[in-house]
Amino acid sequence: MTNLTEQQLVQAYRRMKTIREFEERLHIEIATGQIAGFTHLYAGQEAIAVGVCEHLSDADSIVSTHRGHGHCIAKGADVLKMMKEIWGSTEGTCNGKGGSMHIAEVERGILGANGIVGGGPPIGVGAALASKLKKNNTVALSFGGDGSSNQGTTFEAMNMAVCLKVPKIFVMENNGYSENTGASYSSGGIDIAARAESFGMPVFKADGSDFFSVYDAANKAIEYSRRGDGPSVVYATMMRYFGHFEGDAQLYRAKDEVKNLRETSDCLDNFRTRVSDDKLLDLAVLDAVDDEVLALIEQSVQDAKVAPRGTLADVTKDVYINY
Amino acid sequence: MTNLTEQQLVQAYRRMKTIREFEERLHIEIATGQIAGFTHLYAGQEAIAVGVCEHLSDADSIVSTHRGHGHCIAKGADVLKMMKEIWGSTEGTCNGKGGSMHIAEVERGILGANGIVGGGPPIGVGAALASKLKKNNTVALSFGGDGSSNQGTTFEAMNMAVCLKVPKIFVMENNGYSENTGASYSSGGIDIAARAESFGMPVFKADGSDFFSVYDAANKAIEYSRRGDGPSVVYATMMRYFGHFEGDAQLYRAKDEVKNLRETSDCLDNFRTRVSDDKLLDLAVLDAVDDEVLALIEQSVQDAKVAPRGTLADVTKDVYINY
Amino acid sequence: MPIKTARDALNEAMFHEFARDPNVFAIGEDIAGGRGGSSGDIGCVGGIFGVTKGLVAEFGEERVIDTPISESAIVGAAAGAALSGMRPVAEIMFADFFGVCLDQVMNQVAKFRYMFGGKTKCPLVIRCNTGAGYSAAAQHSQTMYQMMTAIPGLKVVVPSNAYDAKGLLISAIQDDDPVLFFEHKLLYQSECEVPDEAYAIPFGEAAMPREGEHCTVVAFGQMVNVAAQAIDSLAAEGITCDLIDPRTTSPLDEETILESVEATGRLVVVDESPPRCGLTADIAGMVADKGFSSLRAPIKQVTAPHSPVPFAAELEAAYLPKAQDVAAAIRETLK
Amino acid sequence: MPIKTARDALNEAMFHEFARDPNVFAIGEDIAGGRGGSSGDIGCVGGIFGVTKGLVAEFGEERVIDTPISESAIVGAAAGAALSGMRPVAEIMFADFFGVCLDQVMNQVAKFRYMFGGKTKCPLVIRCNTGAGYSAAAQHSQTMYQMMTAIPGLKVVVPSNAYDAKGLLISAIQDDDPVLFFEHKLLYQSECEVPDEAYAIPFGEAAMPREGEHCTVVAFGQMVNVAAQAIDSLAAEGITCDLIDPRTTSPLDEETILESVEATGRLVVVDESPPRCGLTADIAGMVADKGFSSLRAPIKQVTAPHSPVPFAAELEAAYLPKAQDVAAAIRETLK
Ligand SMILES: Cc1ncc(C[n+]2csc(CCOP(=O)(O)OP(=O)(O)O)c2C)c(N)n1
Ligand SMILES: Cc1ncc(C[n+]2csc(CCOP(=O)(O)OP(=O)(O)O)c2C)c(N)n1
Ligand SMILES: [Mg+2]
Ligand SMILES: [Mg+2]
Repeated sequence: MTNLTEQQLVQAYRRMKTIREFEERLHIEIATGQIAGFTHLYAGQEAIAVGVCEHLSDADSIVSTHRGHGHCIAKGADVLKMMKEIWGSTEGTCNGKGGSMHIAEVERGILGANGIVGGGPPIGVGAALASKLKKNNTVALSFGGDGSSNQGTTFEAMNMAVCLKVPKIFVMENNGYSENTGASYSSGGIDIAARAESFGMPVFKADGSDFFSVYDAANKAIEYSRRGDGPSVVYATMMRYFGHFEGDAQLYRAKDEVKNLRETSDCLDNFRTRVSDDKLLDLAVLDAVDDEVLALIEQSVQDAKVAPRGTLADVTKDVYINY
Repeated sequence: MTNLTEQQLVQAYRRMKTIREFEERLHIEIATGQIAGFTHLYAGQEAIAVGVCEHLSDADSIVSTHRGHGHCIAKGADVLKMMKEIWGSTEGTCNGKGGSMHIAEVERGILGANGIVGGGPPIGVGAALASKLKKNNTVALSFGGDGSSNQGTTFEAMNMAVCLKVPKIFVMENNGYSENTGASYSSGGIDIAARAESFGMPVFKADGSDFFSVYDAANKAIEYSRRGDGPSVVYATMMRYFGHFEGDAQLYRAKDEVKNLRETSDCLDNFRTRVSDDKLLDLAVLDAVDDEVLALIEQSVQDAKVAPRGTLADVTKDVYINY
Repeated sequence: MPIKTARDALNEAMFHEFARDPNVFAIGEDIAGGRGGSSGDIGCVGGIFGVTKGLVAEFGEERVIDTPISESAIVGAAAGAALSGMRPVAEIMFADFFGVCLDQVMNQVAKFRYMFGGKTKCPLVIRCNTGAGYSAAAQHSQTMYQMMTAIPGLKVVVPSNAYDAKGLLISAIQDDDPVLFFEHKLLYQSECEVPDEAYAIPFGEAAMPREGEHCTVVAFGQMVNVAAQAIDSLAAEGITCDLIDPRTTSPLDEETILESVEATGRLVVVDESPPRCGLTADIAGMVADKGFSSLRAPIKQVTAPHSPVPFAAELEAAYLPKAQDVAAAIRETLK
Repeated sequence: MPIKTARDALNEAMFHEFARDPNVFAIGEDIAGGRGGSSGDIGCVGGIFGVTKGLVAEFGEERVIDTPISESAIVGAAAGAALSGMRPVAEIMFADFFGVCLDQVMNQVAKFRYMFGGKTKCPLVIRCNTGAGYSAAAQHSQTMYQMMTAIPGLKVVVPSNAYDAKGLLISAIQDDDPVLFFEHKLLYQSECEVPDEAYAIPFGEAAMPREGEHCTVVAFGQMVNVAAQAIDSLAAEGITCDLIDPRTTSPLDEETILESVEATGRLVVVDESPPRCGLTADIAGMVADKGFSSLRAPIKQVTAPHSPVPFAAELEAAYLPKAQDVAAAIRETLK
């Protein structure tokens, strides 16, 4: 039923769990007022980021969104540095310059979270174009939400990718909302995956609460693009567990929406059920992973709290390479 | 076979012929070096502008493109003033401030030619939104070429029109080229009408060399939007007779492309054949129109050549209403 | 007079103008909020800083229009509606997002009247939040109003307090030219006395929240408050200053600035934008020409550095001009 | 040395860099031309002003990439490729079209390195034509480089002659930071001596095409030639001037300007952008601070008016700063 090795399964679970705990902990820490800025939590949608990124190596690239923690962790970003970045330390991923919305590890193929909705897809086309020109068999992905599918830049990127026939995968994450507005309203009730299809790209749909569903869809899309057939699309649906950003009162959501999601559509639960039903893994292995992840997150927060902060001299550093 | 009155048929022919002669004459005049700037001629595509605009009153609006003469004349713009504008006179449509790419008569529902590819569709959504809010039963149209269908703003406008359910008609004119690039290349060989369809809008297709075909398609689209069902699309194909702009060497076109078009797909010829075959009009009536149009164009050029030009004092006028 | 936050003052201005003129409507992302949501609670947001709160309940869904994330289409929709006789108030959530809709602002809205030979008008307002101070990082903290001031055809408003915010927004909505209205993130919570009734503050007339004799200080938006703090701190040293808040950067009240410099002979200009091609240079350059003969010292500009806005709170604080920077610049001019 | 047009000089620069570095590629609308056309003549255009002519024949279709009309995707594609180790040279046909792709330029390209903590680079060039003089009207005649100079993270190049154009474009392509390269429409046909071989002109080093004693004139791009004409015309009156062509507006060679003003005591700044928040104010403001003690007269700015660019040839000519305007400003400083 699945051709994933045990090691791969454990890694997938570990990454989903790491994202989950990273976000759950941030939710708590942010409430204490220690973390500045806008933080958009990904919890709930972990299966999408991980289901997609498990197909990638460091040589492949992703471009993420404002809701980027999940994508970055799934692509292998350094969690300790990420936490420090979010706390604003000079030891963070971006030396405290970027924060939650701009986590990037370019040498690991993470071309940045992105605070501009629709900012990422054109950049992903460029990374894919580099793959094509270098003929190095890599692919590039960009993530985007239902909301971002209304931004003109997303369409331009899709058409450009088709025109230039680059190995680009558009991951469309429909989580039902763009900020406080329902996805169905924003698109006049019309299926947003159809937009991608209208450019002639194959669209592979997945249940975003099910790692295996996403993994399979992503496999097809990435294989299609990697073998040189041009861009493709992964379309996955799953709602977020938290507000649009931390501080969002979520009055646009029905009272029990998240409670129900957590009970019936949790990707970690689904994963555990599946691997146990299909006897793919011993659940005790995953319990051990849970402990390790919790310890890692605890450490990351302890480290971040005491990590050094920048000073005036740092402000004007790294605007240019030379000037 | 057609429910157009004789008077309507003559008016349609007159407008197509006026556009044609306006453009043919400009082609000659521009070659003499008297006219400054970039001029994009519409000749060949007349049936599209006229077939669409014959359904409109002054209270309906259009937003045009860089290739705007045809749309403006079809919507009833003052031809004498247009010619003066293109010559740069203060008696021109825009007092010499706009030129060919910015002809506008807002009180007649002409919200401007537009030098920015994709600039018009969002503006058309706004005009349609005004129709909806005022409940005055008017509609708004924007024209756009195959090239403009790749600009993000066009997609945003389509989605916004669907979301707000405004009486907006998108007229997509596929003339096979955006500047020196073939339409099939720019869209990766994929049907550009499908894009509009993917937003859930009905698309009515037409042969852009046949007034009656366009008239019928536009009728359906405009009726659909006017009765409150939301935005719709007219998709018409027909190539231009001249270069992208006057001065274009057209090396991207096969040698006989235009010659063949003129011989086999001319909208004026097609119109004459149809009205004569179907006994809708006496061709002598159209011959008389031809004479009138030629006289009008001749007059417009003579007037334009001697019309007054602006001075320094005009430069800073009309930037603001008050400042 | 009642004390109100600028958020409430702006909200009142919207209510006044919506009630006065049925052609006024608002359009933007989440300016009502909740459409298509599972709770059905439409109007639950009122814009991310609450400026349009309550409008939809009072004036109905047709006049308070939530949109997809499509800034070009938002501005375009406002533009087309304005050409068609309406008076839209569009909201672009963050000033930084002019990046995705500059064409509509710069090449369309700003130029219609001119390109069309003065035969039309485009009366719209685009509101947005501006500036740093929220650790919102490089893509959500820019000022942008300096770039917009460079564009002929636009009027640009940068209020520094709740009272002005209300009166200037009312003027903006009543103005027949396109107006960009920049609300600083730190402005929303700032409070002062604000009348309940409607009032209009004319464009191109500076305010002078401090008067003094030693130096003229011109500051924009949030920096007016920083400069005021600096000036107040200098009283102990016997230094007093004129503080000029232009309120609108386009049109600009040159006269008030020049008159003040004529009296003080010294000028410090303060803005939180980076230094290049900004408003501080704009004012300095203007005075170095028209007020040259009055000048008794170098004109000092206090700005952010030539760098994007950093995320970390410590770095952002270091990035922003502070009262001590302004005080130091004033002292410099008196050396 | 051979005489060449700037168009040819720029074309040579492209050929040199394409040959030198296989990671260099070009992307834009019709930079080859003819793709998808019925003649099959690919490469028939070479950019609307011919700067990329012949590249596709020499270096192949993979390295000379025509695109749909999608400026955001063009800049985005260049950006992503640059982050991935390539050296793209993108063409945005007219500078005015930064309106439809400003986000990618301002919020992405300019800020990557900073936002990512200095751990990456984005070596790309965006070429575009700029300026008025073609009766191309309000949406195809803007300068835009003043607005781009305001954006930290970008380097901005504004060549005034064929020799500089070549050397600066070579530097731009070799630079590790993002560079915007503005080619004036009237520059393309202008001629001077240009070596056949490759050479690089460093950024941030002004040229001084005229030297004199009475006044310092700083001018940008095409206006360097207008200013030179003005200065030459004043020789008859016994007036001589330093003429400074900064060549790059970011970085800016402040030193050369300040040294000159120290000697002359007078400054005129010339640019064809409108007056507000532009480069003339930028230079004037800088000198009114750092060069204040040298100044013996008001600093004069010669600019276009605060208006869009009009279409009609007569109006456009009236709009643009002319040699006599510059001469008048110089005389003013000597009163
Ligand atoms: C150009 C732009 N417009 C608006 C915003 C403000 N904004 C940030 S996230 C967001 C909603 C995005 O929705 P979606 O793409 O569905 O992603 P999600 O938040 O659901 O993950 C909005 C409107 C922005 N950051 N950029
Ligand atoms: C944003 C923008 N990009 C590029 C151009 C340059 N340009 C003018 S017309 C044109 C081609 C337009 O093609 P299409 O939409 O098919 O219209 P057509 O010219 O065929 O009528 C281009 C690229 C422009 N004016 N605006
Ligand atoms: Mg979403
Ligand atoms: Mg076309």
